[in-house]
Amino acid sequence: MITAAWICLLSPLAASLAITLGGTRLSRRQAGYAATFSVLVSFVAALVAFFQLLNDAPEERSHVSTLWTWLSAGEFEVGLSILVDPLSVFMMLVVSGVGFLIVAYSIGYMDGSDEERRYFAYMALFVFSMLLLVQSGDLVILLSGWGLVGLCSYLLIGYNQERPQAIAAAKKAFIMNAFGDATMALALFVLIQRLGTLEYGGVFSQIDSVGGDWAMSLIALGLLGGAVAKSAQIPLHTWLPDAMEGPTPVSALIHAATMVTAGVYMLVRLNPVFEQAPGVQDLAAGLGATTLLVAGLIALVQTDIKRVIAYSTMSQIGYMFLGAGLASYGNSMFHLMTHAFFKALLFLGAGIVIHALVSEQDIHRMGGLGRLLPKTYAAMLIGALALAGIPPLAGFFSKDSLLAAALEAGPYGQLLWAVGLAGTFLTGLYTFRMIFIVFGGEPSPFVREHLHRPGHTMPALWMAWTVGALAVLSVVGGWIQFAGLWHPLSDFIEPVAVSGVEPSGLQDAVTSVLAVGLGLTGIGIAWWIYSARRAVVPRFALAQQVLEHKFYFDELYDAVFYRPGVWVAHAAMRFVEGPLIAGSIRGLTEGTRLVATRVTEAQTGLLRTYALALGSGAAILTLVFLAVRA
Amino acid sequence: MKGPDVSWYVTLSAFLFAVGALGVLLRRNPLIVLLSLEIMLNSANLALIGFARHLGDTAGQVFALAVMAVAASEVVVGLGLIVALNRNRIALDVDRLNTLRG
Amino acid sequence: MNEWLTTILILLPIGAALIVWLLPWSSQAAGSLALLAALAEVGIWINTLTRFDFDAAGIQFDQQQTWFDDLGVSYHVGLSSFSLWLIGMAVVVMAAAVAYAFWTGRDRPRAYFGLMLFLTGAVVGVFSAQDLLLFYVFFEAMLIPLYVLVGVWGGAGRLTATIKFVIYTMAGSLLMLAAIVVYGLSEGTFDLVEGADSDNAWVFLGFVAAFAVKAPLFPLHGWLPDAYRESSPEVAAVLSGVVSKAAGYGFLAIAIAKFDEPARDLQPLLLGLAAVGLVYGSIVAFRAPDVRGVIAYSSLAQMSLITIGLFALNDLGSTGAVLQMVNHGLLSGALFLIAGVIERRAATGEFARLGGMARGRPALATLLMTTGVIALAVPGSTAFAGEFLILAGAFDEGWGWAVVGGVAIVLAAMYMLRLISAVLHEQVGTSVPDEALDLRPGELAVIVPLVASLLALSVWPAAITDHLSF
Amino acid sequence: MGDVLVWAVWVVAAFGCLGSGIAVISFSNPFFSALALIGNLASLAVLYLLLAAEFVTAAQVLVYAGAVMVMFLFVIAYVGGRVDAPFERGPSWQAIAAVVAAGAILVDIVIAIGLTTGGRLEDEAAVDEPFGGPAEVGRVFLTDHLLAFEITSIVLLVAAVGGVILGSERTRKAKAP
Amino acid sequence: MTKPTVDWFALAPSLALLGGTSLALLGAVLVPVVARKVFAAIAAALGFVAAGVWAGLLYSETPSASLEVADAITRDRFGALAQIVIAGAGLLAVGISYGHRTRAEHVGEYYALLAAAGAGMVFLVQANDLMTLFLGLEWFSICLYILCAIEIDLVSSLEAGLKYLVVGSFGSAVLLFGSALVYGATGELEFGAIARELESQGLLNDGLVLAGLAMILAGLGFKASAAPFHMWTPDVYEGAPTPVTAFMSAATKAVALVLALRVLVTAFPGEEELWTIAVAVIACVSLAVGNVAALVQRNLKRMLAYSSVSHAGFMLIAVAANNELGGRALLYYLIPYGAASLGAFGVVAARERELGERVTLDNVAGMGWERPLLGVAMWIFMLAFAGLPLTGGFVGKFYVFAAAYDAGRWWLVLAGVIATAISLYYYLAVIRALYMRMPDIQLAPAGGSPPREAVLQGTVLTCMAITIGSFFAVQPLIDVAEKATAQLPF
Repeated sequence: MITAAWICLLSPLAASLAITLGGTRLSRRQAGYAATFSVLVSFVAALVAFFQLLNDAPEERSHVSTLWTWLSAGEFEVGLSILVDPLSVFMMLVVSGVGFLIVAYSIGYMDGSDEERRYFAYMALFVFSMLLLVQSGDLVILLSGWGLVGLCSYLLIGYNQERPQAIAAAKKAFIMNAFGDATMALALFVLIQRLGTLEYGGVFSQIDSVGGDWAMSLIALGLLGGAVAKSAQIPLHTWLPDAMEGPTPVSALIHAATMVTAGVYMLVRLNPVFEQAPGVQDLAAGLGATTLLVAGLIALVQTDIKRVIAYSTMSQIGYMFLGAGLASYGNSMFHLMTHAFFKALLFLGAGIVIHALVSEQDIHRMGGLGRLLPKTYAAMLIGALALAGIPPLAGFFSKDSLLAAALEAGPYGQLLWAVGLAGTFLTGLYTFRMIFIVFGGEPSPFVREHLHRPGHTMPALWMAWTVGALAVLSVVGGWIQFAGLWHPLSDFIEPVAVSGVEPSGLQDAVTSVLAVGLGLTGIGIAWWIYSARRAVVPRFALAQQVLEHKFYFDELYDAVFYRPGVWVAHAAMRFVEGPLIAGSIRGLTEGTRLVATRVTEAQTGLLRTYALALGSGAAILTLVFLAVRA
Repeated sequence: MKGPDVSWYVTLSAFLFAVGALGVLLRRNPLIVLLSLEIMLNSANLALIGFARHLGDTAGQVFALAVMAVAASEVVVGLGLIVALNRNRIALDVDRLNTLRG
Repeated sequence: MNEWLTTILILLPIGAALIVWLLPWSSQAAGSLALLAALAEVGIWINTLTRFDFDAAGIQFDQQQTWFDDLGVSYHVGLSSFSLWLIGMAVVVMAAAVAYAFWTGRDRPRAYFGLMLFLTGAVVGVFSAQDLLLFYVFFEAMLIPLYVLVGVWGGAGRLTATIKFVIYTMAGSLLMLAAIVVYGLSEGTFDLVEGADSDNAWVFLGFVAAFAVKAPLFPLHGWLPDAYRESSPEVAAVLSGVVSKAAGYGFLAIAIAKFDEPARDLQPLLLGLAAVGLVYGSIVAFRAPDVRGVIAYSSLAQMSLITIGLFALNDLGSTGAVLQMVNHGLLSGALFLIAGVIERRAATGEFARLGGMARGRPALATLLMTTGVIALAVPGSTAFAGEFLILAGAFDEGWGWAVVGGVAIVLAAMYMLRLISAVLHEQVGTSVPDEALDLRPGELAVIVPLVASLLALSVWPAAITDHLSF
Repeated sequence: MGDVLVWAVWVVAAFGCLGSGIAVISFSNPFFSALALIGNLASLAVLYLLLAAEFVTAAQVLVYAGAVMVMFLFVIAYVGGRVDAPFERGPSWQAIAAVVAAGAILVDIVIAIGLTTGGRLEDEAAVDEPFGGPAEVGRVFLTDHLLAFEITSIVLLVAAVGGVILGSERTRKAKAP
Repeated sequence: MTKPTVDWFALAPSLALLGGTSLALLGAVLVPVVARKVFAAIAAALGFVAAGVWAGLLYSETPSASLEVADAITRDRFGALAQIVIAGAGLLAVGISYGHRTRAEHVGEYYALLAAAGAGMVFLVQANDLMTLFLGLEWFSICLYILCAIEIDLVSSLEAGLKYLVVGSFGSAVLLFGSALVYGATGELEFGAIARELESQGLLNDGLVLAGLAMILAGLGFKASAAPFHMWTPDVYEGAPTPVTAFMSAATKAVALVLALRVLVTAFPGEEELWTIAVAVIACVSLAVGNVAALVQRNLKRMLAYSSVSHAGFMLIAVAANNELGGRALLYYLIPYGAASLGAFGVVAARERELGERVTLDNVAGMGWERPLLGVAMWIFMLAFAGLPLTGGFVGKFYVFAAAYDAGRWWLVLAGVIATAISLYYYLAVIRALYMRMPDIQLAPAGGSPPREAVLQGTVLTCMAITIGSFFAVQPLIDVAEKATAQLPF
């Protein structure tokens, strides 16, 4: 099991290194195969580990393996260790499974790009980093994986190196995540100071001895900061829509299925820590709820197909945060998994559309694609329905149980429950707005002109079968768990994270009915406006403007952080570095030179002056001697 | 025969010393500067001889004699220099000997 | 044999320098000989590493020979665990620098390579001297070749740069000399091993002055931008990578080790200066208009961070600082050499005229990207490990220091990414000719080992942190 | 009575040497200055006599006022007396400073004399007849200060060599470097 | 009437040099013009060698100090060691002089005067009474006046000679008057006796003694070219023939400082409080003035002159320390300083002969690459002046600082440190000119390098060897200096 876990972890790294070092000796397509194969190996290894884990008794399903001491200082030690337990195995499966499909899809999607090797090396590296994140047995290793996925995200968003927008988006993503990394690091410092260790076992067993609510809240807040940044929750969410500059499979893998959900994973993984700081947990849930609402609203006005999906990702992760914050861990993880399926599906489907329209992403230039790309339409439809939570698709099961748990969690939970329900309405609305605009109606002139139908070529097949697989998963993926009746997943995770809320059957039922109803309402309105075109799109100037400016977050950060930062930097250059640092030495030398000139002016060349100096020197010396002594 | 005591002599020598110094510091003709230096050395001699008498110690007088010889040597060298300067048609003005400066 | 190892480490490059200077070698021969000597030095260091007993405390391979006994000064050299690591970093970077110069070609090769080798010897001497006066001798002996290396082989503004550099450094180190005199005479010996703890804050400040200039710490970094910009890339690499570490070493081995009480009393001052320098350097690096400027100011920030670690005065901090010194040495070396590579191709380091160099130059892109992201301490890298320990140590002394460090981490990401993008990405710069080639084998052979060392350390930073004792 | 005579001689000689000294530095013609210096040296000789330094007096008159000054006069005649006046350009800062400095030296020494411990300068040692005579001076010169005597001769020799070199013929035209 | 016993052995170094003088003078008259230069140079060199050897013997044969020749001189190791330094400086000066284009008819006299000056210095460091002090001072001074002016065709040489003569005589007069006052107060000329009288008669606050001490200090300060008595130095150093300057910078300074230390500690130990501070202040002023003024010099000789003022300051710090460590520091300092000084002027002389004009920072541009030996040597000398390691100059400064701190004067250490920092600017400017600037035009005469001056290069090489060697061989040198200072009554 340990071996399998290590193989799972290291296989993509090996592929990444091999592709990097191989350089041109590997053909482009070979690079793709190598990456895909390595992720497949990971998936198989994860499966092996999963089954081996099942052999253990539930309470013994936790194994730590340390390769070597990674870092040490005095008493403090960090082992390069992995932890194999239900939660990590579950995440390994999701990451390597979905990862495998998306990487495989990339073989088709990226075909013809002249830097495929770089792409696949990055992708493999990303899978490794993500696995490191989920498998780590120590907070420092977790943070390392955390940082490395951020790095890969940066590299892949900026994959189109020549596009300034891509590079800017990449930098933005990295820096906002670096901020999250920093707050996490601070939390870790508190832990080191209080507990002297960062190994999960050690931390969890001593967490109640941290001492002081203040310290505990600080720890939890710091960690939450990392999670919020990574999962693009308000207020650190602005990087995610921009990140859509990356190739579509990247958006699917990193910015939908895996990396952005790492925050949820962490909330669950570190639940013993967060439970010591209930206020912070509530904050997490609240942030999740806010995000799901705000993102849903913004998604209503987006015109870029990928950005619509990106905002829906934010919104869905908001659900997960809501769940994890309310201690409904099993449901959170469940939604994480189903979301990985259907969101990957949506992205990949969108990828086919974009591919077919030669990189066009504006939905208003699309239209009528349903007839031209029927299979893609079907797949997208499955994804959209799953996203909107329509039974019996995956989203229905996970989202509803999650909301039901909220209803159980006291007044605060009920408030969030209401928000979540509102979100389902929005979800239906914006998702089907997109679907109807893109696929419905007659083909637009643009489409007619630019569409190039993917033939039955090798690349197209790679894209097709992976999307198909995901479509299937989006349908059946939710069936492994159904409300209170059937919950093997929650049970499996139970040894790691005991859910704090168990909704009753009634609550489940009420929630389901309302959620599905609201979802359908949303879809209906969307149909009414965008497909049947019975009503014009309602216009509220102010709201429109606010939404199109994404609630002015970018402008706010620009005004609060970036501009003052640049100003400070300019000021430092202009007022400190120039006059003070360089100027002081210049002033000093010039001053000395001036004195020197004066001194040498006294050297008149006249011997009378010299004798005078001698004479007065002697006179003064004598005078002083006499004065001192007598 | 009791004349003025040694402090008178030394005071006088101090005056002479100051006069000599003034000469060196004021005059621009190197010849007069040399003459002033002679005055300074002689003032020291006066002090030495005065102290020799005061102490009843011949050493002071001997010192004075040696100083005379030294003064003569300096004069020789100084006059030699002045002659050399004159030969090079350099004005005998110490204030114009200022090519070396700064 | 063992007791000679340290001396051999010092004298081998100096002897080689003399041979290069005195015999009439051809340009090729001088370069190869120097490279050979530099590599032999690395070999001897590895040999030393294998013989070093990390479990034993104190100084090893030490050798003592009276120099003048009336004041108790002796030639006393030996290795502590951290000096061993710093020497390792130094000889590797020096070898890379020599190799780079050999590959690039330098005028007056005999003088040049001789000076580089001499510098190597002096640096090793600094890291191994166990007598204060001897330490000072080596400390200053570093300056002599550097002065010429910058002044003769540097860029257009080299003369001003050297003057600033030398005057600044000497002003600091002369205060140290005064401090050494006071310490030595009041202790009756100049030996670092025998000398007792002192509680004289002025003497402590004398040492601090020298190291604060050398590191440099804010606001004593006036020499830094010019010196780093005007020297040839490999000399800049050595300057920021190796020579600045003499300051860190000095803080650790002298200022902190021998002045316990003053160090504690003045800890806020040092931490404060370092914190200001950290943020200030990062901010200015973010606005610097050229490649070298960014690296230079990031060097200021990094040395400040290392100082924070050292003056956390605890195990976490000092371990992290030593690790980070090694990291930064390799990083700075690699970055400056890459800067040199870029400047060779584009004839400029200004961002405004660079860009788009990644396309078609995968080796350059990969190496710059790798080094850059390690330099910004992406979690999982060895630089992260170092910074993490440093800030964890600083946190113990007050949470504020660590918060400043956290801010600096974000800033570091900003300026490094700016550097990477400005060189590699976006539109092809006006100064970047299409025919500019990717890295040549020679350049690869120089830079790859440095980057490989960094990656190896990232896999196992405990190689250093586990083998340290203070 | 003897005291008065001695005092009178002293005062005359003192004023003579001071006055001639001032004359030396005041004459604008070096020729007159040199002549004034002879007067100065002569007055000093008188004072030396009062101080029982017969041999020194003789040397002063013969060697100094005689030989040395003659040499001076020869040189002045040779180079031609260039006329300059001490204050011809009005009081410059140099002149003022010179007066101040010289005055300060004078004041210093006068103060110093005033500060001598316990009026010791008043009691004069008793001296016997040979004091200051050639025999006594010669004895001391050849015993206690033998080396001084030898060195004096060396100094004179060196000066002679210098005179030869500096006074020698010019070989080529002088040029400024 | 007792005749004094003459300790010929103690006088041997001076006599050896006087022998050299006589030989050279004879050569000036008897040897044909072609061989005169060689002959005279060898005579002077032999004189210096013999003096050095005798001084060495004197050192080893003088286990304890004694007064000789009617107490006129001291026979001790302190003096003997200083004699060795002076003899060495003289020998090197002969080496630098050899290639100098002196007028043929005076070359014999030139070397004779050099040896005679050396003899005076060698004698002076043994002086033990005020009379020998004054006479010895005049002995070598008059020789140097003539040597400075020996290029009687050059205005600058004559100007230098006259300035040196007038200001020097003025200084001598001050010294003499001071001596007279001290003599008058104590009734003694001999140093030890003066100290005894001061003690026994309670004259420590006597006005005459104080004024006399001040004037003697001023006179000695003049010879050591300490500020504010230094103003003749740059002009004379610049105007005098370079080999003479070289000799003066090394030897005169050595004599003046050694003598100052001897006079102050043997004759005025009771006034210690007074003169240590005075010397310390003079040292600081010298450091300040010398270093600051040197900053703006373009002419190399002039710059080195100012630098010698600042070095006088450093050595006066050692004197001001008034302890054995200070004595040791002074004696040690003289060795690398003298070597570097002679060597630096030697290099200047070489360049001067090559170009036929004054050497400035501008016309040495690129010289380091054209003339590797001279360039490297100059580099080393500058480092030694600046007190950087791998040259004895560093150890010298270190000792000086140690002595000052040992005497409880930490502020002198600080002053020295600041001065050193300033001095770097101009010392490094020389290296910068030699190596980092390229000449705009080819200054060196066409047709390749000038005739090799083996003697000069050998001399410079020797100076370099001493400068570097003294860094490594500190122990033996310090041992010697320690034994020498032990014989001074601290």
